[in-house]
Amino acid sequence: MIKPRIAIFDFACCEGCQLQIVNMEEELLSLLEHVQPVEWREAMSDQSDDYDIAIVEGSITREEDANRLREIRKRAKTLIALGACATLGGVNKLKNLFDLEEVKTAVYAESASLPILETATVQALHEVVDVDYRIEGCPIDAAELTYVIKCLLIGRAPAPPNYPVCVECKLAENVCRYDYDEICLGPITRAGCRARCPSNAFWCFGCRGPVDDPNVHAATQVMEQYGKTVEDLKVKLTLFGTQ
Amino acid sequence: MSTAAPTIKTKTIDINVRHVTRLEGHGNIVVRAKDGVIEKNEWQVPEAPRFFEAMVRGRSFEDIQTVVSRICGICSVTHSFGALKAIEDAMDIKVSAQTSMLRLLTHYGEQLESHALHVGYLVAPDLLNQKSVVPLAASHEDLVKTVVAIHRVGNLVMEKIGGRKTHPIRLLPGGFSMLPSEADLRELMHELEDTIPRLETLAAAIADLAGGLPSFERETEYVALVNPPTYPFYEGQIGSTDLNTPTPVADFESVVNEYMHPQSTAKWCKWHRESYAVGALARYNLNADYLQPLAAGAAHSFGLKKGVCNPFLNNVAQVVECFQVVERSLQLIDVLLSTGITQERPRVSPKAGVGVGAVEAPRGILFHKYEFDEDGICTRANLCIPTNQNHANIQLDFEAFVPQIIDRDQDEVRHLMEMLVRSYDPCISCSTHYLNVEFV
Amino acid sequence: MGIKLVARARLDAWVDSLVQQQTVYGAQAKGDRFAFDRLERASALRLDYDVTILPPKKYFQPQREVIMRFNRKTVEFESVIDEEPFVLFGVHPYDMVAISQMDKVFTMNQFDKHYMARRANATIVVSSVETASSSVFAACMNNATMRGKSGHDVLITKLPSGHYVVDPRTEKGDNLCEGLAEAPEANAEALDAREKVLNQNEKSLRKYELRVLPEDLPALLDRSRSHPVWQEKAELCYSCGSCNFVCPTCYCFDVEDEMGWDMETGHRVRKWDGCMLVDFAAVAGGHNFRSKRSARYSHRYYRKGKYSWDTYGEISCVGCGRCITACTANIANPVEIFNTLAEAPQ
Amino acid sequence: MIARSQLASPEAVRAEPDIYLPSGATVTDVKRLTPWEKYFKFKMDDERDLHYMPGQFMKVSLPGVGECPISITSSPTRNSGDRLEMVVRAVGSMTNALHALRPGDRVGLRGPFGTSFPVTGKMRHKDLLIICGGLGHVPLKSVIEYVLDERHHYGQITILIGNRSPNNRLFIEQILEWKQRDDITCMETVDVADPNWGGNVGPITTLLPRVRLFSPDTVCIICGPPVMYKYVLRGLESLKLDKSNVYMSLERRMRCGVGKCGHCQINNVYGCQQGPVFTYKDILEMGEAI
Ligand SMILES: Cc1cc2nc3c(=O)[nH]c(=O)nc-3n(C[C@H](O)[C@H](O)[C@H](O)COP(=O)(O)OP(=O)(O)OC[C@H]3O[C@@H](n4cnc5c(N)ncnc54)[C@H](O)[C@@H]3O)c2cc1C
Ligand code: SF4
Ligand code: SF4
Ligand code: SF4
Repeated sequence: MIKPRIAIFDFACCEGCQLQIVNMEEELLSLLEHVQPVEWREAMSDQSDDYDIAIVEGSITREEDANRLREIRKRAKTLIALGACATLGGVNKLKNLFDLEEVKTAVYAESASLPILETATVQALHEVVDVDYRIEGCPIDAAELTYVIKCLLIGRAPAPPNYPVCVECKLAENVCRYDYDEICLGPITRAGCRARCPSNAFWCFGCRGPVDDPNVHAATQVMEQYGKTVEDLKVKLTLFGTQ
Repeated sequence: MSTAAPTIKTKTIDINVRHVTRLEGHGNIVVRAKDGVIEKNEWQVPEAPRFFEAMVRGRSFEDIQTVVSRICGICSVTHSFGALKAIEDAMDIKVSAQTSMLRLLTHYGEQLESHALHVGYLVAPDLLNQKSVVPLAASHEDLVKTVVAIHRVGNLVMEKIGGRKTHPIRLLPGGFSMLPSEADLRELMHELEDTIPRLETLAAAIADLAGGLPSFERETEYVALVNPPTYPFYEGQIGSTDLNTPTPVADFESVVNEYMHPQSTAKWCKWHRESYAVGALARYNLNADYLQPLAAGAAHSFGLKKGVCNPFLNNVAQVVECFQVVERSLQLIDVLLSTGITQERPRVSPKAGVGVGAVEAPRGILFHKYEFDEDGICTRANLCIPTNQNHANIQLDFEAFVPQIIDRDQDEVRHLMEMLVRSYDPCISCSTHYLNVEFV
Repeated sequence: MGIKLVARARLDAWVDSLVQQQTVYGAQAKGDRFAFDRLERASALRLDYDVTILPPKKYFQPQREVIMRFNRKTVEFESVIDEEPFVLFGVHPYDMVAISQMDKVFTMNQFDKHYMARRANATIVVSSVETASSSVFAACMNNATMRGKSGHDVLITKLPSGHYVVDPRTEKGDNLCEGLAEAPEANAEALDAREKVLNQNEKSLRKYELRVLPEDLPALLDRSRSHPVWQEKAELCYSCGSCNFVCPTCYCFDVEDEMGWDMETGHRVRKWDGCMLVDFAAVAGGHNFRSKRSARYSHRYYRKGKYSWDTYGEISCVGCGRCITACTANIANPVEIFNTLAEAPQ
Repeated sequence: MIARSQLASPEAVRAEPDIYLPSGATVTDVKRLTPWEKYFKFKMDDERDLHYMPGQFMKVSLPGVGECPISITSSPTRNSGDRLEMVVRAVGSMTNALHALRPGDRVGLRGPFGTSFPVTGKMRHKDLLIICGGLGHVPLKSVIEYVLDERHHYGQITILIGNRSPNNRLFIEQILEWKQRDDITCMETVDVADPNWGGNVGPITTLLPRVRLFSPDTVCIICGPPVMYKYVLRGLESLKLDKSNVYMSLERRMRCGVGKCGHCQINNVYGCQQGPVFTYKDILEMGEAI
């Protein structure tokens, strides 16, 4: 079998999702028996314009980045968005809640007008180019990446779950965060993380984005039942780029 | 390796490394020399600015560590701690001794993971003339497997205590959302014990190769947390090799002195000199007296003396610190197991205030400062990350180092400069303040 | 072996010796709630638990279970059957009833070897309920005690005196209780006290009062297809399946192949699935046979109160109340729904 | 229902077969029928006779990709253990992977499963109206071949075949053959014609008025996509057929094929066990079926 050529790229992000690839530890060595990494700036000095699969991390915050992404899209047969910054915009999208100029001055004060600080509305990858597969999460769960890669290796379409985190939360036998008077985004957030946060006694903050058809009506009604407001819910939703 | 000044000055050099590889984040090296005359010699950082300080405004104190952890995947635990300590400072929250110990343990896990990653995956290929760890896995399989095993244990500590390898979940203002079981701690103890011989293997390999490191030295100021008689990562005051008394963390703004440099568009930091350095070497230079026995032994066998000022030796100091954190982790687990884990979950009520948190990231001291209103909503933030503090120092190293090597082959010059940058273990995606740069 | 009267200390010693000899799963504290988990020592066993987050079905049909191994190159398959013997300690009567229903489901028409291998290798100790959970209504479903029921190997009941009546019911149960041979036989007084405990359970395990007889539910549901409650409640439904997963009588599953890193060998796993999930009845091409929330919502109640009755003669809500607690939207209470239906004019 | 004693014995369980374990089979022939459908012929490794009836389906496994239900399109009258035919439309992972198979490749097979059309029962000595929509032609080809091979057992036979376009037609040569036979009536239509199409254009219901039924006792067999049923059943109303004489095959999501996984449930009925073939009467009673 010819090994698919894989390139890994990043845009505005913390590089934590790439780190999960490194964090596969011994398993990474197994992965490398089946794919040929041709570019991965964080880990390798090699560079290449010839690849089958592009794995792209990070969100798009400047026009020059959008152009670079379009180039990558042209070259890659398959483009995978890696992690919340790429799939949703992630925490970077918090910036979109503010006026751009004001954001710059808040951080850089009098230097804010420097051209290097040019910044645009944050976009997820699919808002700029077509994305073939999404690996959700902040950070991603390496198991999902290996699932997608294995699927691609045997020619099967990866099927991300279209059910909420509560499913995996139940399978993990957790106590529901609502029992502790917390707002958990689990009921409307796409599963796949094995309910990481609730399993660690913390609410789900929605880093994987909503399921296909979230019951927003229920979510708002349920807030009332728990003595919370829709505003409380919205503030939580915006954390990882769901607006 | 010779660092004698060049004699033949006929060389033309044009180095333009866009995005130095094997580095967290994006950095450029631009060097232009004609007939031996250096025309341009710059370290630039084109990382897309992310504006975290602006973005956390309006967020509840409960969400801050979740957001700022995302500044950097590699030091997500440190950023969480920076935020938690600042929040606790602002709201007068006291944490239990158990919480402090568990936090410290998590923090050690991150140091181990990050140092193993940096030394083993990113720097080792330089020393072994490979382009990455991928071919190294074939040519030096045992060494790579040793590094992988050390790295895995660092991650395991973060996962078992913080809830995840990257972007910890359980770390909350006031304590932990969930505590490790005693079985978890015992598992960690065994894994950490097994790590010591692995570290010895790694140290021996690095000692063999360290001779290949350039013998470049430049005196500078080193800044790190100090807290005698400990080798601190998590608690302490700000120490400097240029100063006898430490500076309180609350005064960090008078330490970092962020300023605009006329020649560069980056915000730089300086204190008593034109630049200062933070990181493993800075910690070593300030706290070497308080190393644990195995760490001190490793330092000794490397011939690493307090006061050393060769930036390339930062990687050696990182190996020494790996021993340090493993030894200390084992001691902490011992204490925790002998007292037993007490179930506690923090209940924190917000209040208005300003707070500062300082912690040592693997790559140097880090400051977080926040202001909260009475509902615990963040109204202002100022974050100063280690790589920012090193930026001026890297530039000054360039200025001192390039004339020493300008007679070499262009490729060699480029390679040495990349190595110099890499030795700092810069973590540019952290850069909330990077302003740069001309794109050549 | 006869029925024994056992002091707590002796019970603990017995459990400790069982734990030494074999795999024992028992109810234990999990945070502020309870869960079945591998038992390390008797002191961790909580026979006073109210209800476990998940029912013990997870030991017969695990959340994720490998059912076969395969080779992609040779296209060969090999069954994986889990025959490891184990003891399940402290199952409540309503959960035992549910296990007996699962036994029917997995043997009816076609024999499911994977489920049954675990089942046949299990020894089940049922414990009479000591603490009623806040939402239990097992008594309304006639499942508060094991009276007239079977499937369990040992029944233990705590008496007000603090002693336990340990009652082996099968040969397996007898073998398990060998360690109690020295304990005194339960005298008439003790057995009398046990009857009182059971009577009491039949009174108290009804935190909700079902106003229909369980056996009338099929007919009630049959005439309630167009009741507005389905639509009304479904509007608040997240389609999160929590009510399915925590239910001791839900068994639906999905099957998926997983590859090993040699990319040659792999295994087929089956995992829990739930009829409340959006794609449960979706087929290739985008058609979904139960695309409406209300259709999914009502299906669950029909399954519990009518279809199981039609298929194997049982009401498959045993009254554990787990779905009531598990539903974040607070719409999954079977008693509330059935009572609402019963109020409608006929 | 299982006996208690059986429950108690691990040995008894060990002696049972594993209903989920596929048997090996080899692809002996592959043909492309349309841009979307391919025809496959399989041979069971153990050459056993599968004893299936028209309307039943198999679970086809490709290790690593998964398993999916596929109808048997060959007739048992023309079948021995070495000849099992299927037609697969590529719509997703499993079906695309099946399309990649070549003769000599192997698959796993379980089955046959499900109910069948009553070719030896109610259909005997009756007039037959067979309505195939799109991929519904696949299981019904088994029925048609069966009744043609045993022609003398049946009365008048009318076959209606509808497809989206001429491109979608399966088994074109056979259709031609059927049309040419004078002991049966075979009519065809397409929803959308192309320049080469000379036949009827319009949904399959447009053929219904042309159907001449001699007996009110006619048995009707229908298979097609979910949308087709509604219209065809409405169209059939004027023919005044007995609802228990109308048979159809329903598609459902299916995982296990043996009445456990729950996906194919139509109310209390398991589509894989009590179906996929149902009478219209059953279906009306089931409510959510179509
Ligand atoms: C009794 C029976 C007999 C059958 N006979 C035949 C036959 O003879 N020939 C034949 O070709 N087919 C037949 N089928 C249909 C066949 O089983 C399906 O087409 C097949 O299972 C699809 O599997 P796949 O892995 O290729 O598709 P998948 O990869 O599962 O899906 C294919 C497409 O459908 C969509 N999809 C799948 N699942 C979902 C979902 N849960 N939600 C939303 N969209 C979804 C996907 O997005 C994708 O685009 C039969 C089905 C049944 C029940
Ligand atoms: S904790 Fe969150 S994810 Fe888990 S069940 Fe409750 S709402 Fe759902
Ligand atoms: S329907 Fe609810 S109360 Fe009834 S058995 Fe299932 S989980 Fe328990
Ligand atoms: S638990 Fe509640 S919200 Fe979730 S699927 Fe069941 S009824 Fe709907």
